[in-house]
Amino acid sequence: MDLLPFLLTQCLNALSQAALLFFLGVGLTLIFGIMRIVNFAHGTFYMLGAFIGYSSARVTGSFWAGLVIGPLIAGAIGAAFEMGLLRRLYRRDASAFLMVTFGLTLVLGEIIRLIWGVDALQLEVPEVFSGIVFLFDEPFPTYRLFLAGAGVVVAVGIWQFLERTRLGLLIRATSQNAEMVHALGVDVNLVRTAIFGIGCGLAALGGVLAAPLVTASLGMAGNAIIDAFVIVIIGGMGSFLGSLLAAVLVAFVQVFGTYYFPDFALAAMYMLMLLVLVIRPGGLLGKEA
Amino acid sequence: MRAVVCAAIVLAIAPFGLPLFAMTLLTEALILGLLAMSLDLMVGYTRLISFGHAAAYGLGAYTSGYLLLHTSLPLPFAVLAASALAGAVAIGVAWVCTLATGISFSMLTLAFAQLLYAVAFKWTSVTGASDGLAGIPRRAGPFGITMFQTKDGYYYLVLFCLLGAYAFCRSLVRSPFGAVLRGIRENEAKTLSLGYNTRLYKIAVVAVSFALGGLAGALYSPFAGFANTDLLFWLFSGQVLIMVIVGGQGTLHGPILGAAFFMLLEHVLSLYTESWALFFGLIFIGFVMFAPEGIWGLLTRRVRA
Amino acid sequence: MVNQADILRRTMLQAAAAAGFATLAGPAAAADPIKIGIPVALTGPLGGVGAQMRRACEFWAKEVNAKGGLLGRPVELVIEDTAGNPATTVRTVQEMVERDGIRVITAIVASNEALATVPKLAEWDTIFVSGDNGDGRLTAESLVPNFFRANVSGPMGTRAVALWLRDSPMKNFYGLGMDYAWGHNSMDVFAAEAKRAGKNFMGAVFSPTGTKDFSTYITKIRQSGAEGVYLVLAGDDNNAFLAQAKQYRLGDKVQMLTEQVDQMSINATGDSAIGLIGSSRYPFSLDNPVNKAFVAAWQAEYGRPPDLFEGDQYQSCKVLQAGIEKAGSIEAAKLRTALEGLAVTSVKGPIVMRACDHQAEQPGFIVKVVKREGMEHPVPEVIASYPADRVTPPCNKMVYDD
Amino acid sequence: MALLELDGLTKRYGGLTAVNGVTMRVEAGEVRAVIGPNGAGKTSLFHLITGVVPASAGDVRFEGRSLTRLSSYQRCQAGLSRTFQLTSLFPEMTARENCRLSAQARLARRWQPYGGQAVFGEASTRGDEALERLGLTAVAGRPAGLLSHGDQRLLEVAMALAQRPRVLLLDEPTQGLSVEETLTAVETLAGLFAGGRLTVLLVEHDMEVVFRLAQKITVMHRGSVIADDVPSVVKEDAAVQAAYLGGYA
Repeated sequence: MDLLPFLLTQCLNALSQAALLFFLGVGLTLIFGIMRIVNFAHGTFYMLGAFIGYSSARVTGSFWAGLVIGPLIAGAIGAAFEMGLLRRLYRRDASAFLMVTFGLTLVLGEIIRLIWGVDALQLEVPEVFSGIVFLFDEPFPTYRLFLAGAGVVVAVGIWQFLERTRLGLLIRATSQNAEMVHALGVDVNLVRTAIFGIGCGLAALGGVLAAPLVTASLGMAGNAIIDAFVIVIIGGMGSFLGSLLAAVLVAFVQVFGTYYFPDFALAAMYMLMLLVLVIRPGGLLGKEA
Repeated sequence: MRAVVCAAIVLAIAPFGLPLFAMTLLTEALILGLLAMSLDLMVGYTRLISFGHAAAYGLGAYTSGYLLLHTSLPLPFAVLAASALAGAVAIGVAWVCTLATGISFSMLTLAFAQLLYAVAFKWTSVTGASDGLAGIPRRAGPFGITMFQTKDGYYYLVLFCLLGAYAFCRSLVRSPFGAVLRGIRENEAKTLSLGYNTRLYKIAVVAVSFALGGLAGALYSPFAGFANTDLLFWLFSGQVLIMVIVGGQGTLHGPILGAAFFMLLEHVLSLYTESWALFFGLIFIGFVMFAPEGIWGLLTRRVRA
Repeated sequence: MVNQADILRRTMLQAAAAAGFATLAGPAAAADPIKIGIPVALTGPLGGVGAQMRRACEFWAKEVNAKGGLLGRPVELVIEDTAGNPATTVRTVQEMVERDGIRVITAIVASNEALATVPKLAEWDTIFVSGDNGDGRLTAESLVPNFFRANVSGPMGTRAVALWLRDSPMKNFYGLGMDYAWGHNSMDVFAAEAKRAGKNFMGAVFSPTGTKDFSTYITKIRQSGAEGVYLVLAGDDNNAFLAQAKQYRLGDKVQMLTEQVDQMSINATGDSAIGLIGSSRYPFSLDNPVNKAFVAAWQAEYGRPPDLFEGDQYQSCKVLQAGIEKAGSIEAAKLRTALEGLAVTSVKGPIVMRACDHQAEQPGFIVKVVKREGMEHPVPEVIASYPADRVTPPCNKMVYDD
Repeated sequence: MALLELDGLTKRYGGLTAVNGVTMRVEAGEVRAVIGPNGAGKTSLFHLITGVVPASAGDVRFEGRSLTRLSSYQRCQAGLSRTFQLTSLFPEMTARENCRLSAQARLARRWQPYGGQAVFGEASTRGDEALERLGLTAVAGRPAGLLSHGDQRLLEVAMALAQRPRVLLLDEPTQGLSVEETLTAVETLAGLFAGGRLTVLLVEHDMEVVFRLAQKITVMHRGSVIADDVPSVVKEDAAVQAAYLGGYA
């Protein structure tokens, strides 16, 4: 393989991977930024998305239905969880959230196992994107191009949502000063419910999109949550742009690191995280030091 | 204090009343209790929330396992050496991690523990990589002491270490040093401005915490005969943290109870149902909602009422 | 799995024996069940494999009990979840031994669980008959007297692939393995075998367990210019690789070979697995009377043919059964002697548990994944088989002499 | 030689100069106030003296020894004890424990990891003495977080005092107090300073307080010192009046 097609292929690989990491990280970072909650169950919502996506696609025969239904259901469950349980805990310290979301991880994981069983399930790539394109004679799956594109679209969408909509404004304001927003007569609880639901929905969206690459399986959650943490930590907790930056950075380090130093594939991500934290304890774009 | 003495006596006579398998569980519960208590020094007394305490346990477990497999060191010395190594490594780790505070500190500890996990996965000659170290013996000695090779003997070794560590921690948190830790917990900036080199105190408490956590790990590997990368995994760090919180942080004995509760509950549930995780999770959520002060808080509230 | 009544009954039996009625209580003693420990991973990433192994054990126990039990005693399985965690496995078995008095175990899923467990077998005075554990060392450097392997080992699977390669026109090979003891061992065996067959082994790369993005590994395989790639992947990693390899059309240029082909991963990856060639520890289509009876009974019970881990675990149960019958006891010393050199006519035909390293000598099969009319998923089809003496390694070894 | 000497002390944040070449001499036993309008650089000056932020230029000398290279806790160990503009206490500890922990910082065995009766005993004696001098003995057993705001401000002074400092630095001790609380606090502080044994550097907003307590006044404006003299002279200074006092006159 010549250098040019090699570089192009690897960069596109990295971008498609960055998109998946971004979906995973951005929800977690939004939730943290607004609610100061480390949502342990984030990976489980990602997994839930993949399984619901699988079933919806099977029932309706369309991947796209799964892509819509998965995040909606996961988001609704997340919102219900926030309303039912988390809302009673805001006066308590952070450890309460850690425990309650840890509990949710176990419960949700087991429910998924009871519903879908232990075997991995395959979600087919949608027909439109099942083909390949040739980059200087090297085949490249169009689905990966779609992933990278979806990453850009979602990133722009979230950015516009935060900048342009009233809810987005409230979310940004709440992350600055929840009491002030409350004093202005806004129902802060509603903002929190919305953001928790949106965060979980984004994780599920990532899950549905990742399923054709990795299959829907019970191992997804554990892997995903640590990736999500790494993205959020490197990017800076609560920073939307940070998570985008971190996702791209981690994806490139992984793709090129794995190529040149395969023995360090596992350690690379953690070394990067350590390096970033030592230089900037709050993460790349984080506010806290 | 009287309750502690009573508990110690009950634990000391436990081997005479409990069946074999219960002793196995109890031994492991005490080892985890020691680990959770060591973390309480950081979390409960200094508000240094570590997401990487598995590193201490894993370091201790691997070191004592390695020493017992590859050297002729007697068991108690191997365990002590492992504990000392964990404490020494912690000084370096803490030196870096204390550059940050709050959630960033937590994240740095997580990063370190995961890096150690990755190293354990690659350093085959020492850690056995994915296989871990198996067949770790409980070597006799020194002076021909064979007591620790028996099940009950080993239990007493664990109990001795736990009680010793408890007495040590109790004295530590009530000492002038402990008063400074409490100051750091409540208001670190003020403590610094009073003229305390808070970073040094934090490094010291992390080192002590790791040495005791390492002691727990060092006791675990000869007990199970086994050590692997799961002991270093972030999930385990999270579980230990939860044991501390469930038990009641900042009490020392609370986390010991929390660890025993966590382990025994998981074990008992998994005996009765394959869906143990479901009930385990529900019980946790129930705990947070209805018993925010932890098991110890729940117990003392009952007593007071 | 223990209930009050059970404990009560046991206590009464002990009381009866203590009172000197032991000889009179013959029928009661005969009804005392033979307990077999099943410390199996039911949750976690290995849960799928564990579910198969448990199913096979339950099927076997039901079959045995329907025919009046073993040594006239019913078989009782004590099943506990290990979640695939070696530390939990050791604790679980220890408890089975101490609480239930168990002296025989089987159905541990992962090799690292088995490697953690075997050093303790002597202390527990317990026999462990493996039904899945593939690590070559279990019957070589890590062999202990109380361990027996009735299943096909990793090196044996690789060997079968290598034997098939000798007759293939492909020359250049590359390897992708899980960064795991099993991955490295099997890759070593493959490299040695490939060289012996006059093939060119161009090197291998290892991916950490839990790898989700295989694009870089696929790039590396493609760049190597090899005609065949040998895969030593399992579980989620295997599924992810196959799905992504298909998306990159890797199969168009490179023949994918793998140490083991099972239906479960084929189901998970669908058409992505088509064309895959690899060894199978147990293909259900084997044509012999024992297997035909087994498949028919299985089909009647579960409405589908048995999968690889089900067949191999069932064979282990049959070996264990024959051993217990021959020994007339489950006492470790007697059972060990009985198992050594034991010959059984199994679902894979006649097999022998050889005495020197406790590895069951058995044939190896090469299958290719194909699409069949009327089947929802692609299925493996046997394209070659090799006799036991060519597939089983020399005693206490993981590599082959010829 | 003055006890505390500032020499051309400067702090720049990017383009902004918060403290601009401040030179000042504080003699032993002197009560000195630093005043100035908002943003004059008073609190920044405090941070520079106590080492919370590093100086861009200039030097701080204490008993002739340069403190520039010492970090904040080391400067405190050298004998500079301070209070904060926003009350900073240990809210869950009692007032007595607050003072004890503060006093402990000056004892040689403050870090002792076992026992400690001797350390605690000595620290308690010093702490209780400080509480007594600020009239807080009655509330000594209450958690600091539950004290009235006025008592909290005084407790912080007591904590600094318990360290038996060579120089006491008070950052707006009456900040946020009601008129009555301020009166009480000022009288308490005046009584405390009366013996002339303490050296005090005080940042204060409230002119009444300054003229009641201080023997010398340094006036800052936009980071620079514009006057430095006894209260009666400062009051008459034209530049000061223009910059600051005008509003009050």
